[in-house]
Amino acid sequence: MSVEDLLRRLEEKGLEPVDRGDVVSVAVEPHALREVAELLVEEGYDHLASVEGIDRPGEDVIEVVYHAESYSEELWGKLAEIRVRVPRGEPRVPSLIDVWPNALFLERETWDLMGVVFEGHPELRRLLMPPDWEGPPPLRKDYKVATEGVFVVVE
Amino acid sequence: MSRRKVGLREHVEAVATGLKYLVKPNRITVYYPEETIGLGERYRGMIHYDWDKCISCSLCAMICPADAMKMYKKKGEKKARPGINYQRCIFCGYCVDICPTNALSFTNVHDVAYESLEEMVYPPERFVEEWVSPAEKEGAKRLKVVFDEERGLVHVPE
Amino acid sequence: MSSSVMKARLLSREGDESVYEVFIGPQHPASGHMRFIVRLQGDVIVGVDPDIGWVHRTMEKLAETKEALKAIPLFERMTIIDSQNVTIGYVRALEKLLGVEPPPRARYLRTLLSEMNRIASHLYGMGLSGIFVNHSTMFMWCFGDREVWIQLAEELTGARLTHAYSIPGGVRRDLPQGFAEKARKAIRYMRRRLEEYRKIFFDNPQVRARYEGVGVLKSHEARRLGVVGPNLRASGVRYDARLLGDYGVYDELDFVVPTAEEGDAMARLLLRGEEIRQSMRIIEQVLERIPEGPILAEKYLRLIPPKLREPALKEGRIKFPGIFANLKIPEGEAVARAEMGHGEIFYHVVSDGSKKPYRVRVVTPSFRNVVLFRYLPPGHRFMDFPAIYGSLDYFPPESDR
Amino acid sequence: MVGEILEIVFSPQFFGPVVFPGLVTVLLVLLTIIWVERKIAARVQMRVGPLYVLKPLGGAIQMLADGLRFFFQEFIIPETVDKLPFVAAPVVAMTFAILPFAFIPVAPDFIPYSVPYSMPVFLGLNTVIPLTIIAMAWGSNNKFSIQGGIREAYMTIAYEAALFTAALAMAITYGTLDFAEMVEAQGVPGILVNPLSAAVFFVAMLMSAGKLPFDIVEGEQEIVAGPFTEYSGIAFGLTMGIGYVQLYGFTLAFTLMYLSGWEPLIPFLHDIYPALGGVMLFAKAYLLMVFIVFLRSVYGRYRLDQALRLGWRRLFPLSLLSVFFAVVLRVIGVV
Repeated sequence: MSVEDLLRRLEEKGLEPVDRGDVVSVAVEPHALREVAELLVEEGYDHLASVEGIDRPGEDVIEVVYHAESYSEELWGKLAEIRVRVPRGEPRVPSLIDVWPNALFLERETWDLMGVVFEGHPELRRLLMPPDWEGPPPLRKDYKVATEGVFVVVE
Repeated sequence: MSRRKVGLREHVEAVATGLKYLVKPNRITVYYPEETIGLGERYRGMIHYDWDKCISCSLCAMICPADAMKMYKKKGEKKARPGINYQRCIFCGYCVDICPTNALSFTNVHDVAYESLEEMVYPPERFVEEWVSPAEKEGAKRLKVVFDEERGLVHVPE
Repeated sequence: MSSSVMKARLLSREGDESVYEVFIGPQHPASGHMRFIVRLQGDVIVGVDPDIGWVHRTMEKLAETKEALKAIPLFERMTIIDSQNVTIGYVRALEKLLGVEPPPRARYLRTLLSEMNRIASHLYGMGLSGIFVNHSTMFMWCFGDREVWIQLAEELTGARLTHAYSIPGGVRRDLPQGFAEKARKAIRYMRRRLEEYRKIFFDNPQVRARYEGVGVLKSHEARRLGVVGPNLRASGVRYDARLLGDYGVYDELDFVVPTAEEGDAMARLLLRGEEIRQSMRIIEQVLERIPEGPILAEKYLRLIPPKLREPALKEGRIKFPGIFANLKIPEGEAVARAEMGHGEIFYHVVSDGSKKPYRVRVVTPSFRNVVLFRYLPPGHRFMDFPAIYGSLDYFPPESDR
Repeated sequence: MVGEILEIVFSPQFFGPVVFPGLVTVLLVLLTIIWVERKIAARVQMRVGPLYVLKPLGGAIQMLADGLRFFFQEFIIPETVDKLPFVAAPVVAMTFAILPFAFIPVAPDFIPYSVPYSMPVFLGLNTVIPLTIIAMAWGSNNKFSIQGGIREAYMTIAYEAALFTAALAMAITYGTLDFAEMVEAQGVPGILVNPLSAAVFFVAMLMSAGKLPFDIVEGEQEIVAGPFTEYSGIAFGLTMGIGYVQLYGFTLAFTLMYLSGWEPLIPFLHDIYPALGGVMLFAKAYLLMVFIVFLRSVYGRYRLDQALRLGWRRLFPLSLLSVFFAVVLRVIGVV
């Protein structure tokens, strides 16, 4: 269980991990996601700190980013990041709830707010949004928030 | 961390502690509105605007995180002046801290009540008004907060 | 335990007609701003479905619509009782993107306010754990004594709760005159009070009966569920984001991160009391060792017009340089973790080089602890539910964001 | 005519249940003890408590204001409730809470209804109240109420046996089932003769009146207000009062059985009017009540199963032991 082991094993899988100081980042294809996640668990990353979606309408993708964290002292300062790019029209990734049990609410939230479908997740129900919410997921870039200017003209 | 076993002794101890405070209470109540706490000079209360110092740079309106501060521009006039909407203001004090001429400043008045929402919007003309604490206007006694080893906070007349 | 067993315990179960469904909240004396659908068989809980989101504000989206600096007072509103710790992670992430480091004095001041906030936050949590078993004295005492720390924080920052104290590159206010003496008095007072808390609450046999052996979370379960904060450390896992050395001056100070082995509700309560003691130790050391110097990074300090800078430095009140209204965040990504009273908060800030962040991801400690509402109560009696809730120090607006 | 009315009013049969220690005193006790409870809690808890209703006396008539509010507030009867039990149960409960006062002697020759079994009658009438509370819970047709009703049923099982057995021990000690004779038989206060019985009776009494640390039936943090969740207005006022009325009755009984009742009798007051001889009894009972409501600021709430366990594993065996002790005392002829 060390960062070197992790980098070596990821490279053995033909991936290109990048060490950014406090994060080891690795980009994977959706079909390889689960395999890499299991590898991370074996290397001591016992839980997820975050699941998020980054909407990139310019490239027509949604980037799903997982941050795994470890409570083992040797891995404290280093998060493991998995990045998956999925098409914006049909964002589907396999659910990692079997690998990291605490993905339960993190994935559900990402589905709720970003519209990413986690296949195999047992309860993709509304979590933070109202149960009857319709319209684009609020964290997508095409959901606009009204903003105001600085100046008001008065008579 | 180790944990002690508890029994009858602890029952007695708990009741005794309760009785101790029943005999010698440690109250922190301030009888507002008869008394009011005089707040320190650093307190971020209602904001005061100095008409003459303002150079209309609009930095205050630009940095306001809550869209409370707006620059009011009279039709035909060139210079815009800030006005504030206390429905929105969160008293973060960014506008005061960024003001390059100290035209905006904090007061230590915070206990203001309004009868209507419209009253809470201050265009520049009203923004210059001086702030007076309504409780103090009614004759509330000002108290000072003093830290005390025995009692935590003690409120003494200023 | 394999993750499949763990998953089975996590999933919500509807149950058959023998199940008695009780809605705790959103209008209930002990629910907070949320709802629990509690399923009972007789007096025994078979499942709890936490229904959160009643105070959701989509803060991540709002942060994208504002200039980066404006999100600091926004994020404060997730955990208004702990506003320094909740924003310090975001400020650190911005500092990493901007390439600016706070001067030593600012780091000490941040640590000081962080620990004052942590004490206030723990008192809040301990008070709630009192009222959840109807121990109203603990509730009132904690909230009354919390006032001491709020008063201290007000004298430092100018606001009782929403301090907005840390800004990229430093802090906004220097120590006021006579602060150290006041803080030392507050610490001595709190030490005495903790002993009184022990007598009337922690060692009260009634409280022990309600909290001991209830909601036991084992160490390996806590690891796999990604539980954070005192709830994690009470299960025997020594982890604290302060130990990462990413913010503050914790690596220069002498303090202990307490852990407990039992993992039950009582351990979580006792741990909070112990953490208050440690935080007070930290405050004492900070007040002793705080170095002289500027409280804002040189990079921004020299942008303040000189005729404002001198009086501001003398008064200990930083004026913002004009650039703060239009701060461009260099393109890139940064993560930051910080330890709040409730546990670790995680920020991931993505910037595309404009004034507003492209994406801010924030995972709050309460949100990470939500799984425990699924995981811990099944098998317990209905009356244990408030006890478990009370021991977790869960804060709904933080979870809902 | 006036003389006849006065004679009726001041006859023990009327004055006892209606004025002292009955209805009127009950109302006064209700009005004051809740205020005392709130003031004590406030003192311990760094607060002030009720204040602005009659400020010179520290808000002493706060409960009068609250009571008036209850009285004039609309009593909402939801459509889903079973109307007869819902409306009738609080009234029946209050009646059965007041009724036992007819059997409480307040002075040597001031006994409203002199029966040789006043102690069991008193305790027996009190056992009707749980039934009415269960009726309230059932009639309310509310999930929290039904949970509360079930808790009430369980709690009854937890304390009743211990309460009766502890009282039996005293009956054996004094060789009588009558309160008045018990007081007369007490040379040394009963609490010193049989402290075990007194302790059991005290705890069981807390459970019966639903005072902390045993306010399990109301269980605010789990079941809102238990059986009383659906009540509003004056009916809620009644349900809130039941526990205090019961407590008052039990403290009177406790004083009679263990604290030598009205002794020492003040002859001067007793000569003016016999009922005034009960002043000592009332004072002792009131002090005991003050101590019990003070416990609110020391304790939280025990769990239902813990209360049951306490009732059956601790209190009941202890009460049997106290009976045994009483028998021994009688055999060796100490009392």
